[in-house]
Amino acid sequence: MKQMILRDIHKIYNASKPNAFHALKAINIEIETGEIVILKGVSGSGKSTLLSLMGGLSKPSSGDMIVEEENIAKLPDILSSRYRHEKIGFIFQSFNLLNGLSVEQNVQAPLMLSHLSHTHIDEKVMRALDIANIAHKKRQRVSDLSGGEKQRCAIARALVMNPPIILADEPTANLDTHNSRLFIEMLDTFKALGKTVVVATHDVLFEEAKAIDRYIHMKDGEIIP
Amino acid sequence: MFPKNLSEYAIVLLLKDKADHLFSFLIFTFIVTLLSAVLFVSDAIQSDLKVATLFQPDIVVENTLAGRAYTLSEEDKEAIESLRGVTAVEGAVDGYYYFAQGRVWFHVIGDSSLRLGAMRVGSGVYTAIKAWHYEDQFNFFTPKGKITLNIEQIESKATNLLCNDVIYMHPANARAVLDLGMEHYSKLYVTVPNPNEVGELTLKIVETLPYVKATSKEEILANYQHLFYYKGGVFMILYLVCMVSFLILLKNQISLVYGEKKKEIAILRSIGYGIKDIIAIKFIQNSTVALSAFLSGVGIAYLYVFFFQAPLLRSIFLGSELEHSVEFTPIMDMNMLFLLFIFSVIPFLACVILPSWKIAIADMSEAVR
Amino acid sequence: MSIFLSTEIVVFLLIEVILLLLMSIAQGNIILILRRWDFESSTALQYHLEKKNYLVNTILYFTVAVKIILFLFFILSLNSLAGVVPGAMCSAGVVGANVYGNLVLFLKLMLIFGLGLWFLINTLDLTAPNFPHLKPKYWLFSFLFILLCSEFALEIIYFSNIPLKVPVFCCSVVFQSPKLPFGYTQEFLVVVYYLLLVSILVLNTLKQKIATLLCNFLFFFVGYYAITYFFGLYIYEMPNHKCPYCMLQKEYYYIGYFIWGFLFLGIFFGMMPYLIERITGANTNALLKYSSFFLVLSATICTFYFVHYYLLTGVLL
Amino acid sequence: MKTLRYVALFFGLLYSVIILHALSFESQTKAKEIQSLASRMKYTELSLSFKESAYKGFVYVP
Repeated sequence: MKQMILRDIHKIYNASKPNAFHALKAINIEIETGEIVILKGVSGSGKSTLLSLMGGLSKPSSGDMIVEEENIAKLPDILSSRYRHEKIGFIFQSFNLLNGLSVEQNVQAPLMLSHLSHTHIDEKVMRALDIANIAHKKRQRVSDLSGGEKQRCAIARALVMNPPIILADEPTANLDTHNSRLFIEMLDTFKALGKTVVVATHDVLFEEAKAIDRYIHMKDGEIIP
Repeated sequence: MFPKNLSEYAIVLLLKDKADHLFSFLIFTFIVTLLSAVLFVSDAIQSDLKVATLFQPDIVVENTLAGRAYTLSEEDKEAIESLRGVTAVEGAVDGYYYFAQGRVWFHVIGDSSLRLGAMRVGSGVYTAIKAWHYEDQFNFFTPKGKITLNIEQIESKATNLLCNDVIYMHPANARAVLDLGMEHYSKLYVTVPNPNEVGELTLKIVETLPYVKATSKEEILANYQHLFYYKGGVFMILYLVCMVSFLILLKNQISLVYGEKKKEIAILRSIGYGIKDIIAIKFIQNSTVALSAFLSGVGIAYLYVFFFQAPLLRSIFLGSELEHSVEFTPIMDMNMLFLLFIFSVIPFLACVILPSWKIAIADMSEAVR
Repeated sequence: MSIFLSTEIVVFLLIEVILLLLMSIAQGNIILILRRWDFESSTALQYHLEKKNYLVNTILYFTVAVKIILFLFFILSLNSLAGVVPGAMCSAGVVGANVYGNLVLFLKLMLIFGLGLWFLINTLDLTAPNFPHLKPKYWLFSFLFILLCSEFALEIIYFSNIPLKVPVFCCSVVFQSPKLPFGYTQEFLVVVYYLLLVSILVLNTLKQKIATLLCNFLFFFVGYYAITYFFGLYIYEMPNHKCPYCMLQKEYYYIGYFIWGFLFLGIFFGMMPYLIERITGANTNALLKYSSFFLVLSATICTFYFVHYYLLTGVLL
Repeated sequence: MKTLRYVALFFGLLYSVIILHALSFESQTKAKEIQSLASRMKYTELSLSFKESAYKGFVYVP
């Protein structure tokens, strides 16, 4: 069953102005449910732009993106935020955590939009923390954590809503090799959980990961076969 | 109406960046405290005055030739009594005695309900003379020699507002102390049964005795009301303070849109918070700040005025040299508080709408990268 | 001192100015949205309009809520103005100080109804994600916006023409019995009042929206005259004290707020279902329940005073 | 809702202290005393810090 279909996607930054930049040209991708895909390519090849389109963070200039039979290319904010909230778990290069808050409060953030009772929320948060094995640092403020721990907190936050799709943008760029390997092992847990994962990276460590099903190479906004 | 979890998280976020909101919270609380403290004090005094002026004579006649106080003679009294519409004229003896050792003036008032040789003293007077070891007697030094009167009773603290610096004694003693002749009066209290004629009679009295100043009851009450009519003036002046501080709040809120806050909002948007949710969070945060600022402002003002007797503010209202322990009766004028609420919380929230919206729709894809 | 110096009026007008400013910002965006709104299109302009739509929504939610609070505050300040305006014992004198008074009050009431209608349509509009009723909603607001501006202008004229030196007539003069329109006698008025009330209740249960709209509109006037000229006497327990405002004061335990409040709420919920259905086609029969509830509540309070007085004294005023 | 409850509790406490203080203040006795004084004195003036201006002009010329 197709998790996500991208048909003829174009992205042009500041389209009408003279410094128009054609970031993505005619992208066509189909991703199966539970597939783990790596977007390889040098920085500036449009990997991050494609990922932000997939995550509903920004909108394509043209083309369609079908996720679970719904075209998310042209959604108003209400629907695109709901899509991000329920369908997408994003892991950023710079972790993007709320520094002033504790790990638990950060991971709770997505659940606060729902009307669940406290016990439900705590239960879900604990489950996500356990999967990302950062539960022992639950009370600690995020700013006092190490790089690896911050990454695991970001992973927990991405998992807390149990979304079908996980997107990771250069997840290992700020990590040392030990934590990078840990992240790669995390891909196995994602596979076990049946998540569809798309990782944009140019880190060689990903070569030897077993869990990866497909590599997509990108260059100057195009997919090279 | 607001989802429970979202408002809880809004408060968590509010407490996280306390620094920004603290600034607007303190300004807001200060304004509300200042405004309500002034209102409480002026209301408290007004309510005491309302009771004190129940038995105010209809017309008070004083002899003020060339702006200086002179006595009124028996003829003046008879002249006024002869006027139609006047039922009774009562002469009163009062004046000021300079207590040289204490270097302070006492207000001596004749009170026929006292027996000769006895006097009643205001608590302010008592503390002043106690400093010079006058326990139950007090000597008045007059040109004609020393007069000693024994203190029969000290007026209760409750009536301090009216008699803190006053000594009541039998009119005869008062005349001796103030060196007044038997048929001289310092004030004449004229009672006029028909209130409509009071205005006419004051004019008639002034015509018959040109050197005299006659003030009707209405004027006296109006003077008191005007003396403490701080509501109008206060609001006009302090509204400017409000406007200035709200502009500061506005700048403070707008500065939120840039820098660190923008990134945080972008992070929240990236994990699924819609524009509507961000606006809701901002609204909850600001209304909690505004409401708690208003409530604590009024609370602090109440404690300041009725618990600690408004230490600084009282001197603006009562202007005291002598230790002036007037106790303010606690009065909460609900209309004024409702007016104050509308007047401060609503402009504050109105000022916050635009910045909140601006921060909510800021483009997130760059900020999140 | 001129009327503008009294604190209530100063504060009231300044808040009105703030609201008007906010609403004109919203109106500016509404005009833009009305002209270029096309939900299906995916141009950058459409996304920009959506973002502006949130601003308009926030502002209008805020202003509608504050407008209702301000209406209450307007009544309160009219009461307190009675002390300043010579000859006025209650807000009837203040309102009757010049011809604009009643006009302002009537316009304010109509606006509260209009904004209430807008508020209901807006909540309906927000439930569906693609803003189905956006265009009618904003056309309605644009119409209300013109009324709001005229209301503000009227208020300024009204307040500046309040005579502070010349004593004004208050309720005993303004509301004499011969003033009853169309030659109503009191008994006839009461009969019409109860008949109309019962018919509205019946229509509400039968969900006849258009009929209950008309009855409620009629009930608005009948209710006003019945309360002022008949039930009011039993609240004040005086045969000639016919005043709709005096019952708002402290000595009658602010009962006026409840009587008038429930009456207006009942009529509001009675008139809204038909209008909402015509504008948005949504079914809002639930509101009719509230209408009957509030009308019955207001009627019970009035009848309680009437019965209580009659049982006590056995005399009909 | 934990923090909101603490804030609500704080204000509840603050205002109950205020209401208690307001009720405990025997304003009735104070009003009665002022009234008794006023009934004896009739013309009552505020003893506002001895009103310096009044003294300077207050000289009894025999």
